Amino acid sequence: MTESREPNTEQQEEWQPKIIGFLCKWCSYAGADLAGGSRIPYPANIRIIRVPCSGRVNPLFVLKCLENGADGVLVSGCHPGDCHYSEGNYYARRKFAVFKKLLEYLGVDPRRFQVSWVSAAEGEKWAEIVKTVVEEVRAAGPNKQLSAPVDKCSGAPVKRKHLKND
Amino acid sequence: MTEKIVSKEDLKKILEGLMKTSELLAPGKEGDLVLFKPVKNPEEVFFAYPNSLKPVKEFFFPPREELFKHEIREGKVGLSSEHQENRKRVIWGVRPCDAKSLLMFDKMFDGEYKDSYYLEKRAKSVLVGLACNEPLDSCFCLSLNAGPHAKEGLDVLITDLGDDSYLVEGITAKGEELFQGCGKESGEGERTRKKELEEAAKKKIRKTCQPPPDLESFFEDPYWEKVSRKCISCGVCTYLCPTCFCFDLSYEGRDCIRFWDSCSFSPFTKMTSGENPRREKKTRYRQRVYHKFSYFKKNFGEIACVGCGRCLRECPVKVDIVEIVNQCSKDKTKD
Amino acid sequence: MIKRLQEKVGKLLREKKVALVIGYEMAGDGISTTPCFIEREDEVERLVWNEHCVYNLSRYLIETRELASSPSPKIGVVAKGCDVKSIIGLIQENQIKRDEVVIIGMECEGQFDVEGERQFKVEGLKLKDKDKDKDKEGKLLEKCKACEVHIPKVYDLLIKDDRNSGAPEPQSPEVNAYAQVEELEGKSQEERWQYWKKEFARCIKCYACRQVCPLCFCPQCIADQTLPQWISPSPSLKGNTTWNIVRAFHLAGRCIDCGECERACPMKIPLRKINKKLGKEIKEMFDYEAGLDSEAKPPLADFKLEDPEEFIR
Amino acid sequence: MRIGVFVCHCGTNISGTVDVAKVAEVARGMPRVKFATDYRYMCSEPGQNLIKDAVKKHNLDKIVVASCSPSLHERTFRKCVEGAGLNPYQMEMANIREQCSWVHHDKKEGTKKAIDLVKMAVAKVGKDVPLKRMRIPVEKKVLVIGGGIAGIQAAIDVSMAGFKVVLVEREPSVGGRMARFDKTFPTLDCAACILTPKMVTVAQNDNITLYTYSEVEEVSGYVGNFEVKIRKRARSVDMDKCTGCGICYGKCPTKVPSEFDMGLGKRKAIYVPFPQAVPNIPVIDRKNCIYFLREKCKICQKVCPPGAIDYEQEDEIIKEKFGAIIVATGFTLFDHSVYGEYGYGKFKDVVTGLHFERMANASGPTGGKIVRPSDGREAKDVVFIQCVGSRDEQKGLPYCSRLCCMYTAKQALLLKEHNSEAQAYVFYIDIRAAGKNYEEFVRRVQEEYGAVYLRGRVSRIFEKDDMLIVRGADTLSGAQIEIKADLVVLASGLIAQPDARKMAQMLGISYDKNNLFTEAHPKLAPVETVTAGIFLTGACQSPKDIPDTVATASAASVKAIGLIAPDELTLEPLVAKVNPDICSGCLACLQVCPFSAIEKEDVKDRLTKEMKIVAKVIESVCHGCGACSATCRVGAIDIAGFRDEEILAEVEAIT
Amino acid sequence: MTEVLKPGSSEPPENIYLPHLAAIKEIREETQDIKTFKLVFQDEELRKSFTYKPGQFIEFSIFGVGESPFCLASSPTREGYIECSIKKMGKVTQAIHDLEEGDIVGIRGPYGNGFPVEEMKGKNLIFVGGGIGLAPLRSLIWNVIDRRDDFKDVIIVYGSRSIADLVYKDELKQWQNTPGVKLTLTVDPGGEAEDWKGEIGFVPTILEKVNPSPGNSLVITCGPPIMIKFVLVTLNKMNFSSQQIITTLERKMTCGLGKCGRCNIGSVYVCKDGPVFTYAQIEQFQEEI
Ligand SMILES: Cc1cc2nc3c(=O)[nH]c(=O)nc-3n(C[C@H](O)[C@H](O)[C@H](O)COP(=O)(O)OP(=O)(O)OC[C@H]3O[C@@H](n4cnc5c(N)ncnc54)[C@H](O)[C@@H]3O)c2cc1C
Ligand SMILES: Cc1cc2nc3c(=O)[nH]c(=O)nc-3n(C[C@H](O)[C@H](O)[C@H](O)COP(=O)(O)OP(=O)(O)OC[C@H]3O[C@@H](n4cnc5c(N)ncnc54)[C@H](O)[C@@H]3O)c2cc1C
Ligand code: SF4
Ligand code: SF4
Ligand code: SF4
Ligand code: SF4
Ligand code: SF4
Ligand code: SF4
Repeated sequence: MTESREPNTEQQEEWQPKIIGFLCKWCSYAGADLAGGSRIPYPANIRIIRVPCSGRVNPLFVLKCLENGADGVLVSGCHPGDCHYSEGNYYARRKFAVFKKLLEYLGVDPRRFQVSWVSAAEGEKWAEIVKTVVEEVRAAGPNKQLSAPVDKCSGAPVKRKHLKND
Repeated sequence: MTEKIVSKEDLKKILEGLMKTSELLAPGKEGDLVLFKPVKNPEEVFFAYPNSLKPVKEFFFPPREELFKHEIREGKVGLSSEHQENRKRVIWGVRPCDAKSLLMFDKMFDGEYKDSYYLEKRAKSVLVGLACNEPLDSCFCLSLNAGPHAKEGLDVLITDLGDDSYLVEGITAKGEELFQGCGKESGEGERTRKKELEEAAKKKIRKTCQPPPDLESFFEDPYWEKVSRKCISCGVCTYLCPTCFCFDLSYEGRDCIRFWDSCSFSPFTKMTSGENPRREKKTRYRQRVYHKFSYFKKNFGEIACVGCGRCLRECPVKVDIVEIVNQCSKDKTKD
Repeated sequence: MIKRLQEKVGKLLREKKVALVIGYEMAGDGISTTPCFIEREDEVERLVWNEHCVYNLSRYLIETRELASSPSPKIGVVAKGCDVKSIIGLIQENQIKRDEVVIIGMECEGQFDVEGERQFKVEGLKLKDKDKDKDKEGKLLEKCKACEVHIPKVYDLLIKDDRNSGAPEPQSPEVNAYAQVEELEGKSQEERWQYWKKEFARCIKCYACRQVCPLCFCPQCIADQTLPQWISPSPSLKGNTTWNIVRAFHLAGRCIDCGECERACPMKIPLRKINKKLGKEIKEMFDYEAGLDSEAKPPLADFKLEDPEEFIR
Repeated sequence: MRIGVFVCHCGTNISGTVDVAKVAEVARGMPRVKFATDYRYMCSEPGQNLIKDAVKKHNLDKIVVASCSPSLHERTFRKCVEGAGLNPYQMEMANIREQCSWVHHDKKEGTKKAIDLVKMAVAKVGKDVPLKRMRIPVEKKVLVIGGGIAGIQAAIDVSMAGFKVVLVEREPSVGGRMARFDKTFPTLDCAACILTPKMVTVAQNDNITLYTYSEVEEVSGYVGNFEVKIRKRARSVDMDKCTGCGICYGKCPTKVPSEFDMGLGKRKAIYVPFPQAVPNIPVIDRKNCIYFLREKCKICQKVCPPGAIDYEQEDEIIKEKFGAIIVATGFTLFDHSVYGEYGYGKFKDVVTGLHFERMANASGPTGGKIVRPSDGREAKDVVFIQCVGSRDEQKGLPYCSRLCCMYTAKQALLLKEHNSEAQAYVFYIDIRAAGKNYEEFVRRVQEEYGAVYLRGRVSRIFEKDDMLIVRGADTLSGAQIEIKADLVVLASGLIAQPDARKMAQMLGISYDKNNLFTEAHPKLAPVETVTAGIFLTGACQSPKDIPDTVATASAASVKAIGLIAPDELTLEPLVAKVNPDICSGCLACLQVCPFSAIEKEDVKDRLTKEMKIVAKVIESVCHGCGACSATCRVGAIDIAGFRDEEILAEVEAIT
Repeated sequence: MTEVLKPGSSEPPENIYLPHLAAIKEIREETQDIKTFKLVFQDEELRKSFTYKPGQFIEFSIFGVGESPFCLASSPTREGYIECSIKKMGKVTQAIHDLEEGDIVGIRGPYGNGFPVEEMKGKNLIFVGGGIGLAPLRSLIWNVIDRRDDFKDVIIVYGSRSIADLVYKDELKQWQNTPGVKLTLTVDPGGEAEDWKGEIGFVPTILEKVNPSPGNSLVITCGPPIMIKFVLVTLNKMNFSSQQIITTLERKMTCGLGKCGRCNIGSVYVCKDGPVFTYAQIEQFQEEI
């Protein structure tokens, strides 16, 4: 059963960018852990999804995030040559290069989809990247593009309501 | 009912008036396409089009329609069913074939289970017809109990007499209401002119659709395999068909949505087990033909085709349903 | 040309080299053609060839492949230079085997837009009148203007154009295959978004673009899946955009620019403009072009150490 | 479904910035969460007991632990829920410490984020399906391919641990390159003295089966269960009967150049490559044997006391199963005939380092004399040229062969030792003597043995009278130099074996653009390959000297032993799986899989009953990286533990 | 034109797509992938007024996930609740299996024609079921047992792949102990266990062994298509006429109202005109079933 969102108190508050990060568990996730271990602060706007490898990230995941209303998506993996699976990030790099071009061409704000290489030792870099990405997405504003409310293709807007049971 | 002559100027005024009191939908150009759109400026209304790309069914049976919403809060469920605003809607420039198709929709959406969404939209709409003086090669309405000047299903019919004057024929009270107090009485000359135009238009329609009376007996014929071969199951014919009404339901977030679906698609009948009674293309194409020319007739007494020709025109691989049903009868006479 | 085509096909059938030939025949309107399936020698007269043979018939190869895999008979397919590219794509992705098809290559000088007929549908003019003063440039299909394969790169039989003694003119350098793409690239991000938003809003989710595409051969398209539901099945701006992005991305590096998707789209969404963009990027970034080599690794299933990564932080 | 959520305070590590009680409270309202609580230390024994008790009491079937990073405690909590009778893979962690409380200071923000992270974990666990660890039996036997020092050392190490080894060597004897050397740098041990005992061990150890004159023909199967076909070429000598007396090759009338001696000496048509060969049993070289050429002679058969000669012998195919494979196929030398400046390989007195090694060897063709191959005269002035082929992107190799500096120095030293009047000149570009006592060694050669080191390239070598004129530049002094030399020794670079690529394809391991085999990870998995169960050692991976070779041999053996020691391999179930109903057979997944874990399969479609191609994952080979899944357009291949549905559930939970 | 609503008229007709809310009262695990759900309508009125016939079905809605048709497995003679037995197959059914007691779901219906219970009165009834196919039969069986006097002898042949796959295990015992009811259970070869007292073999084989007589009898069968196919062969051998055989058909369904267009077999819409058909009717269909 899908739970409806909690009463939307967020709306009164200042808008905060919502960013989803896909991090490979060997490098970037460990890098983010290291940032934690070293207590390097960064903005709280990012929610991390742990994946085995940046090569696991299907570009459609990014699309689904944006469609569902995320303001930005960040995919991060090991530096080239360091992939735990030796090649995963190379495939990822190609896919994302193409995907990013596609989104840009369609007029999607390029700041909404970002990719980084962060190693397990780069806690500091991770924090920096989050800071930059959050700032850029903040500058881009709320994602009204791919997550635009459903436009009706025809038919007039709805007015009358009747509630059944509550 | 009444007949009137109105000038182009008058029409524009009427349109302007309607825009204020009701929702006005009329054909307009979008690039190379003619589509019905809400009218923002009477100048945009397009008169000289053979027919719109999408039939007017979309205003009664939209490609996507929200049926109800749900909300779950603390384990409790609330449902809200929302209906269209009760504003009058005038659909301007409906071709007679499309108007007729709505009568078939009525049969489908009324009956034992009444579809309130459809019926409500139907009740508040007025259909202003535009007679066809220049039917297309692909039109074949004449052979299906309709015609370029047919009135069935319309509330009012306008015929372009050519010299910036239009003959307006009221059909229902709803329709007449729109033209109250404008134009002048029509004269004999104008009536003859209209008759001539109608005859001329009818002559231009050379395509006829003659399904064999015993279509059922061909059901197992290898013919279907043969004729369906080039069909790519794209569903364009069904989506653009004014009498096709298949749909699917799905939840999208908190909304329950109804949207167009098509018997041409293989997943249409595919069960979760993977079993699919219409997995083969042949069976799907046959379903489309039989539904129109046999099953609907059996269930509702009429062929579910109005001869608008959209499927012939828009099929990306030029599958010609008319040829296919006609051919079927010829084959029969051969053996 | 038609005669020779019919003869050759007749011979193939007679000698039982093929069980079936997919070709073109005249459509009911007397102007356009339509795909046809020839199984007997006496049917070859139906075959035609003219400048209205737009369809990419290789799409049917996937459906007929079971026929081909029976011991000897193969499938013959009439194919233009561009169509051959998708045949190569199908071989590359294991959908058909090279020795299962007999490619009847056609020398093709370009196809004309029967859809100029569209104009006629809109304006109500008679196609036949219009046809008389057919203006070549005006209605030559966009994709044909920049065609580089007037003679197919791969074939088993080649039917040459009698009118043309020498080789057809090579692509004129002024024709920029990517002109439309570049025009759009030149616009601002917001303009591009507004442009596509308007186009995608029209989509009715009929999936004709997919059905017609020779390379959309998946047994169950991702759009038809429910677990998970990747693409909402109903037409809405949001879902339409997702669908169009997914389709384009799935064809990235695979699309051979036959333009069938755009032609089939009843809502005339300029899909080629997206496909071409990705084709262009993949050529620039990875030096790969689809439909040239059936042995090549598809570009998104491949990588080079020096692939571009400026976009990565 | 009944989900339990356990929020950890981690002392104040988490609770300092996250209102843990609130997180638990909100979690209680999340869909399908039937129980939620917070506790000071979840990973502690009482904490784990708390989870176990709650599972029983509240009949929970899925667990979310909101605490530290899964990198730290995923194992702990998996074990814990397993102990509670649940499937360990129906536990998810929300990382609210490293990625939340430690990096955010604002309690409100931290709490909000923690709630989201828990939401994601709850959503994911909701989609989790029970998984079972895979168990596959292991064949407790190791195959070593290549019998150089690398292979020999590896075989011995594995056998010492009590496991069976099969060593396959293509030549008639084991020993590889090292068997050709006289002395080895930097310690100048006599190569034979340190190698021969090892070769003998290989032949005599009960745990080692030696197949010489043999090659591996086919490898199939996967980690723990490789199936290997070995071709034992016909020696034409019955190994059981032969006593190694050597009468046969004494009497054989045919002489041909000896490969072992780099053509510097001769051998017979029936021969052992060198006196210390192991096994010390001759082979008949059928290409040159008179009997095989003309069906006459049979002298060897006549003279052989035990009657071991068997002209009818045929190749034997041996099929065996192995748990692991160690690849030790070594190297070969760069062919310098591409260089015009060195005479395109035409001058007889321009030789390679290996020739020099044979000459320097007391049991070699020249009896330890350094001579000119052209006329047999003892060489006095010898020019050594380093970096032949190496570090030359245009015509040669992009890499440094690493040991030429050292063996050149060694040879310059040996030259002097063999002939105190001799003078060595060494042309070099850089001296790379990185290694224990290496720099000292090179210095010693220069200072004590008077080798003249000239920094610069040789521009031309030509013959004048019967001498070689070596023309080059000394870039340090800027002077043009010409040296009259008796002999020129080229330090040719080390390259992969000519058949390395074929070998790699057979094994399903990767190779780089120089055809050297690639390790799974240059730092963390230097002797592993991407194919589980196959390991690398020695010069087949990259140029290595003997110390490095032996070190990697032992490393590879430990890895192999570790793999086959248990009776069963337990593999994480987080692997890919194909849904054959919707797989299109495009095999894009196969092309991206870094581990070759995907194979093509012909199946009958469940519904259409037609034959079609689909992808199939070899579960025991799959590492679960997910590259395949992200490549598959139809979504036909998914990764257990990180399924599309699970990931999308996480996305949906917070958007 | 249907003048149902004039602009401005008061209430629209009832929204036929809007489900009634019902709470899950009880969940019973039948097999590894089949659960039976007991549902009670939220609306008191409806609880009383909801009537149905065995063989009819409902559309079961999981809000936000989807809707699927399931036949009513409970008997209309037991009032106040309804029951469905649901096999885990895909998206919706998986979501249903994840439900807990107390959760609220949506129910539309009842739809379809149902079994011709009136015609069955005074007849011998032979039930042949396989797997989850027992669900619609169960509704009728309880109906018959609750009105034992209206019907004559009852024979039930039920089989599944293995013992673990038998549904309604407790009720099977109750049926067995009912006078006039003869129950034969069977499992596919290989699906038995040591202490299995029932038959071993495929349903059609066991049906042949039970050998009911066609006189004044009706056969009601439901199960996987392959089983039905062979049951028909067997019945034919035993001289049952096609009028005597009743079965329920399965088709993909969305609306249950005869409108969405997918469940038709020729001009017959399984959701409205079925799902119960006599074999005589089925023989008339041109399309394969
Ligand atoms: C001129 C020269 C001098 C050197 N001097 C020194 C020195 O003084 N000190 C030092 O530390 N290092 C020295 N080295 C380096 C030393 O040779 C290597 O470190 C060492 O030989 C590497 O051993 P290996 O077992 O990896 O390879 P190899 O010695 O090449 O052995 C590989 C073995 O595998 C066999 N083989 C190949 N392919 C197959 C196959 N397909 N099937 C079966 N068997 C196969 C080969 O026949 C060979 O026996 C010198 C190298 C050169 C070129
Ligand atoms: C009249 C009738 C009665 C049924 N009774 C039962 C029953 O008592 N117990 C039981 O376990 N199953 C029953 N089924 C089958 C059950 O409806 C399907 O197994 C179920 O719809 C699968 O849905 P899903 O969401 O899990 O699969 P998905 O593949 O995710 O289905 C998605 C959608 O497809 C539709 N759909 C898919 N398969 C079918 C199908 N076979 N029939 C109808 N619609 C389908 C549904 O509308 C669903 O919303 C019955 C089917 C019919 C037609
Ligand atoms: S439009 Fe043409 S190809 Fe598409 S489904 Fe209809 S008949 Fe088939
Ligand atoms: S995407 Fe369009 S242009 Fe490209 S191959 Fe498919 S149909 Fe042709
Ligand atoms: S859109 Fe993608 S998933 Fe769908 S058919 Fe095309 S390639 Fe396959
Ligand atoms: S063919 Fe056009 S309208 Fe149909 S789904 Fe594709 S883009 Fe949309
Ligand atoms: S990529 Fe997907 S569709 Fe293609 S072979 Fe692999 S699993 Fe099948
Ligand atoms: S998950 Fe990785 S290792 Fe496993 S099959 Fe896929 S690509 Fe290969």
